[in-house]
Amino acid sequence: MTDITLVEAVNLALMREMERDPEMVVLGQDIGINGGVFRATVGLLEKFGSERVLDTPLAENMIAGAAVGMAAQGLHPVAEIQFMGFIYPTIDQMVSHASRMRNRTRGRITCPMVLRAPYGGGIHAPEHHSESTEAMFAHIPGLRVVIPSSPTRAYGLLLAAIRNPDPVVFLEPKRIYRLMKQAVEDNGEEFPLDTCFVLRPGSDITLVSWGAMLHETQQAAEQLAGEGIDAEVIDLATIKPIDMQTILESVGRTGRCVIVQEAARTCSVSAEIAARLAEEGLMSLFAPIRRVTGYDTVMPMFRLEGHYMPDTARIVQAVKQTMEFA
Amino acid sequence: MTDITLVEAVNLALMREMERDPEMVVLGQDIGINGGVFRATVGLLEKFGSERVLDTPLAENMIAGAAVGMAAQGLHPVAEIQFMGFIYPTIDQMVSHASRMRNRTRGRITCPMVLRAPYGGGIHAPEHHSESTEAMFAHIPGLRVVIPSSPTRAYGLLLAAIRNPDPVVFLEPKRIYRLMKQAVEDNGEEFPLDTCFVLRPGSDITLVSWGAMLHETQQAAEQLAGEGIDAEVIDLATIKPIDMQTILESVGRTGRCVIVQEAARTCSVSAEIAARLAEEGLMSLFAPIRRVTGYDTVMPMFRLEGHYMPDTARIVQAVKQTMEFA
Amino acid sequence: MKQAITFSVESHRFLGPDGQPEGDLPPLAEDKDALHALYRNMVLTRLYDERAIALQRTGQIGTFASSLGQEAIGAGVGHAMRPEDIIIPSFRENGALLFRRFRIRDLLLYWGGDERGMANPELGDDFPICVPISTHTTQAAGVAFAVKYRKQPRVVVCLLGDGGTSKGDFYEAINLAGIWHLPLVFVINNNQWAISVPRAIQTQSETLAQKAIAAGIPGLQIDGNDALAVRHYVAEAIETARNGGGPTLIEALSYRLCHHTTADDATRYRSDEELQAHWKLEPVARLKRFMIGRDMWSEAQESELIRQCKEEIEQEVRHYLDSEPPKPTSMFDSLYAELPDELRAQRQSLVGKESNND
Amino acid sequence: MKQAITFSVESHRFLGPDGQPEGDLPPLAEDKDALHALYRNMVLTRLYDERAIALQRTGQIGTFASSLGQEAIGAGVGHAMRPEDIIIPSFRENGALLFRRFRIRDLLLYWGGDERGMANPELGDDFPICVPISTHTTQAAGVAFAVKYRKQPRVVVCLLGDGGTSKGDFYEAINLAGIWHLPLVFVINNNQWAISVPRAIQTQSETLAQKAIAAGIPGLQIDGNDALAVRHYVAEAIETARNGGGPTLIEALSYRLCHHTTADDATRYRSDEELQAHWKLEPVARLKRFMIGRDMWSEAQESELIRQCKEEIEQEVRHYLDSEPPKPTSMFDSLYAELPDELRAQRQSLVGKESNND
Ligand SMILES: Cc1ncc(C[n+]2csc(CCOP(=O)(O)OP(=O)(O)O)c2C)c(N)n1
Ligand SMILES: Cc1ncc(C[n+]2csc(CCOP(=O)(O)OP(=O)(O)O)c2C)c(N)n1
Ligand SMILES: [Mg+2]
Ligand SMILES: [Mg+2]
Repeated sequence: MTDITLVEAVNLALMREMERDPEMVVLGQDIGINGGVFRATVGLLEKFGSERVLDTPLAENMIAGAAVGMAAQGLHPVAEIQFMGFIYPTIDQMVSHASRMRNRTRGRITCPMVLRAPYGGGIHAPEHHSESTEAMFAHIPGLRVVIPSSPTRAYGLLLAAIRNPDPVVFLEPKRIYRLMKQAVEDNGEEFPLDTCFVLRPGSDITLVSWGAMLHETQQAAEQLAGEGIDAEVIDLATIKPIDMQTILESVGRTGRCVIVQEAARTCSVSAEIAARLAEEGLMSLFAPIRRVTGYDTVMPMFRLEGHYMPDTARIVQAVKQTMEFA
Repeated sequence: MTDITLVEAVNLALMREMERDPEMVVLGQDIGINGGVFRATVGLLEKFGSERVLDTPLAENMIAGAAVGMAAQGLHPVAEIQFMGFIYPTIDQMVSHASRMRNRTRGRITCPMVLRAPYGGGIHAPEHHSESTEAMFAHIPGLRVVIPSSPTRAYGLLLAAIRNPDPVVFLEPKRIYRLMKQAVEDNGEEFPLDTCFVLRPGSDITLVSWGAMLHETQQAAEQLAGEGIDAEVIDLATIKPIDMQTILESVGRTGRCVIVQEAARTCSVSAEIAARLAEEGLMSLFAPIRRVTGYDTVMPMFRLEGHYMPDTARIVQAVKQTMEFA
Repeated sequence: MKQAITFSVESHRFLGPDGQPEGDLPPLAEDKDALHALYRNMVLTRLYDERAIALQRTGQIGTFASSLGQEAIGAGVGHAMRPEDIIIPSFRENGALLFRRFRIRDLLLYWGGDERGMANPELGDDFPICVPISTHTTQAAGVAFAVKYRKQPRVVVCLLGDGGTSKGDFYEAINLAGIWHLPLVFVINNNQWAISVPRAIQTQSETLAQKAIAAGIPGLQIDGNDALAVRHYVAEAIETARNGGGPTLIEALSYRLCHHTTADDATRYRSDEELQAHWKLEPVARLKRFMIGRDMWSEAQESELIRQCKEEIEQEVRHYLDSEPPKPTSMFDSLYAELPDELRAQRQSLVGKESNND
Repeated sequence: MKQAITFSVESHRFLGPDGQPEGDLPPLAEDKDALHALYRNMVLTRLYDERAIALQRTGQIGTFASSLGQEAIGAGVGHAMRPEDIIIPSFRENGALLFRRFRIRDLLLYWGGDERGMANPELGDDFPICVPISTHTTQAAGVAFAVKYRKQPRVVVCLLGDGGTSKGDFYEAINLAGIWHLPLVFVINNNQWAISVPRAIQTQSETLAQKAIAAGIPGLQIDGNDALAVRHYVAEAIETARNGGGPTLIEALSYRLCHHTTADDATRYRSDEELQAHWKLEPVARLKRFMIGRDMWSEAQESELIRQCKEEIEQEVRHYLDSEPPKPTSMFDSLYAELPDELRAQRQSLVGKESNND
């Protein structure tokens, strides 16, 4: 067992599951001989051949539609969208079909597909390559949305996503694709798709985040610990459905909550969590719920992306304001 | 001045503005000789000719893209999407281009377009004809989202949307297209695009809603008035940007808030309002913020749509629970 | 230096509007059972459409799309398919669905606003009706891939309208079908209208069949009011696909003799002359004349057929009207394979509520 | 009954790979100034590409897309356009942009991650670089509509890649261009690769030009490494459009001699033999050989041209490197025509912050 990166863990899970499940195919642009522009599918073509590893023409709407068709036949397609900035043409298929196929046929036809895409900013990529619009999918009934934040969780959650009988949008925080390595045991064990991960227990305040922002969130928690503030850090991980139990229980203990996300603020996942806390956990709150988010602007091109994305300082500041609230 | 319906007010505003503004064109499916499937564009072809009233081929992505191109040239295109269920193919153009054109050229090229669509359920329409996914657009920086809830506001807000230099998604609650008539003066006067309308002042609780649900929300307020509960009713009207000042001021007075929407709950506009209240208005709250919403299910086909959409009873119940909270 | 590649698109029919053969006929023309089956489906479809419109007028179903005048397409396609083949229909192909395992009660449930209409397990892999135009075309490619992947001798048939050919989905689908060499036949019901938009302002291409050239796959045009031509050429394309010959695009030229749906008033945008002219070309009378001309059909058989069809329809209508109302909680029960915890409370609030829409 | 329509797609070039004419030449071949302008643009583009890659390697710009080997397309298109025409580019047409009013400093700003790169007011109506593939094609149709609506004698030219032809947007755009008879020319840079996906698995059609048949518009294929052919046929299509003759689709056949971008390693997926074979067909040497053969160019002129181009490039690079860092608040300032109230606080939190990315 060697230490591997998040993108290697994605690759490992794909390998593992393709080996186990002959009904699994992968499709997308450049996923074959090129192994994907981030190398998430590297080695699959060599191992499983061009019948199961399908380089498609350049048409995301078609990739999603074809995946819906394959899944309707009981295959387990895992489609890669090269960057989240190019995921928008898939929305029609995901909203109008993937999310509804089971419901509108009362279970006669189902849609066990995964739509994978690297997402988020921070790698100095070109325009349209740094999107975080997970909220658009999280709004859609019938979909699941999953975001891993470490190699271990990438492996376990991706296995779960592929095996899950519902359509799953699986977003990979590309900023941390290679940021850290972890020992990931290739044991084929999946993680639950409806449970948060408490990364750091704490008693003073609850920090909820997901994806790459957990990096800064955990750094902030460390820094705050040095200043005597004991923050609990929760990785949301499954964006839809949301495991509110864990969050409510934590906020019930701490009485304070800061939610950290990279995405724009309005109508985002942080809004939903804050709203649910305001409905179900209001009386345990000692202070307003703060959200540290991307601005409600277009994700700027990369010279300014560092200003757009929440950094440790912004998180620390929000926590302190929340702690100081009387 | 005769009393007219909401859809007639839409038609009146289109007529008025086309007469005033030679750079305005309308495009969409069946908007010409047929006058639109809801008759919103009736009479335009006869009056302004086929150079300005453009029946397009059946391709929503293209309709949006062509509108972006027209707007980039300084025309004022008003594109109709026949039903919100078919708006998803426009999302790529709206997110990746319409919302960004001004920003990514630092104002050199702009996108003064309007994307109109009837939305919402309750008319026993076929599958995919009853969507309320305004939150997907409200999440996108650079867009404006506007929803009228009466003939007068439809007229004034649509004029404002067309004249506004930003791209506007204008959603028309088709359930109330013909529900009520109002005397609408065809005076060419626009309404502001950043201000709520207080439809009913009240002191006990603030009800925020938009679109067709205001009908039930106002009914609920009347009923509650009979039971001694004095509800303030606010029509959000401009979904993006949100006029939080008016809402915060109201909740500051009432200390209680119920948000009513037809859309599914998670990551919706009601979540954003609740989240902002939890951030900025927490200390004035006497009770948790409740949301009365569509369920997080696919909008059911019409035999069950009445169970999906909030009705007066659900609103009344939520208000009472909020009032009773101690 | 100059080179040129040429392409050609053929146009076929066997029977003229008067039911008279125009040239050689295929063996099918002698196959009385086949012709009777085609004809029965067309008559049943026409009577079903009529009955469904009446149900809509009396508020017993919602908006309904008739296939009046286009019955030969559904019949020809339905008859050409084997049971194990897979249909991916648009919303107008009533006849094709009736040739499959869709029952009239299923279709009425669907148009009556009830998801159970597409739920009948006997439908197998056949797709539910698709309302968003052409979104099913790329799905059809995915289904065809699955069939090919599993080396099953099955063919996928995807039906769409003339309006549907304007949508990028369609083009992406035929392109994928070509490059992946899929067992997939696209049949366009060119009824010359997309609601109020005539074919002439949908695209400038001379035919819809030639759109196949963009994908490098065979395309042909047939007279969609000639059931023989539809049955023959669709079957040919299906068998080509079954034998590994790849996809075909077929444009079946017909005409929408009805309103777009019960929510439409076609008199707003098209002339009565045009309509009347097309009544002369309609498919049911055409096949009947052909069969009568060949002594394969009689007015007595006709009356008996109509009686039978009506009886069948009434029985199905009764089944539909007698169906239990759907449970409000059912909107949760097939949404996910297992109801997520976060939805339990939402579902719970509907428990015990009767449907107030019935 | 059987009828058939036939279509044909022509393929043209004037100069062979060795720069020798293959048949009659157009008047352009005698126009020394025009040839020099074309050649200068191609050399400038190649040197600019080289310099930009060096800037990327040293972290002074981000990911960059070179047009190595495809310079004749940008040059031919750029030279064929009038200043008042409108270009709607993809992200690879460096030469075409340099023929327009884009300055190298603008392009470097853009690839350096700065919105101001597309902001130069002198660019007029020319569109910014488009990264999402083919989404600009339908926009081009909208722009062409506006030009036609205002009865302006302007033509819109939209550039895209071979991969871009697989996207529904492209097809919807050419279809609309056809039916609306727009003054719009589409030029496909068929460089035979879409990152690692070869043309052969992008579509089964024999040519990309034939996709025009689906829209009922003229389509032709040209040798995109022959600057004369590009300039001639694009100009012809542009003037046809200007004179009310409607749209044309042109496939310019070339080859991507570079990696996809600086983020790509093409050796992973294509052979060195293939690459070397295509170096023999490249456009810069081809035009040079032609001009030298006709005594229209000399090695002395060549050295002087290279010197001039390098000087211009260095001056522009200096301008770029000296540019003020963007203000963090600028991400708010062009988002809406007027900043909505609700964004004031968000913007305020950035006031006074210096860019930490420079
Ligand atoms: C994507 C989409 N846009 C619009 C509609 C509304 N609509 C329903 S049918 C129709 C016309 C379809 O025309 P065609 O494809 O020719 O099929 P036909 O109705 O003639 O059978 C339209 C515009 C829709 N269902 N889907
Ligand atoms: C919609 C979309 N999908 C994917 C990408 C990522 N991507 C950038 S360039 C490219 C290949 C484009 O190929 P082609 O159209 O032939 O243009 P070329 O790069 O060869 O000039 C891809 C897949 C993108 N930019 N947009
Ligand atoms: Mg039609
Ligand atoms: Mg290419």
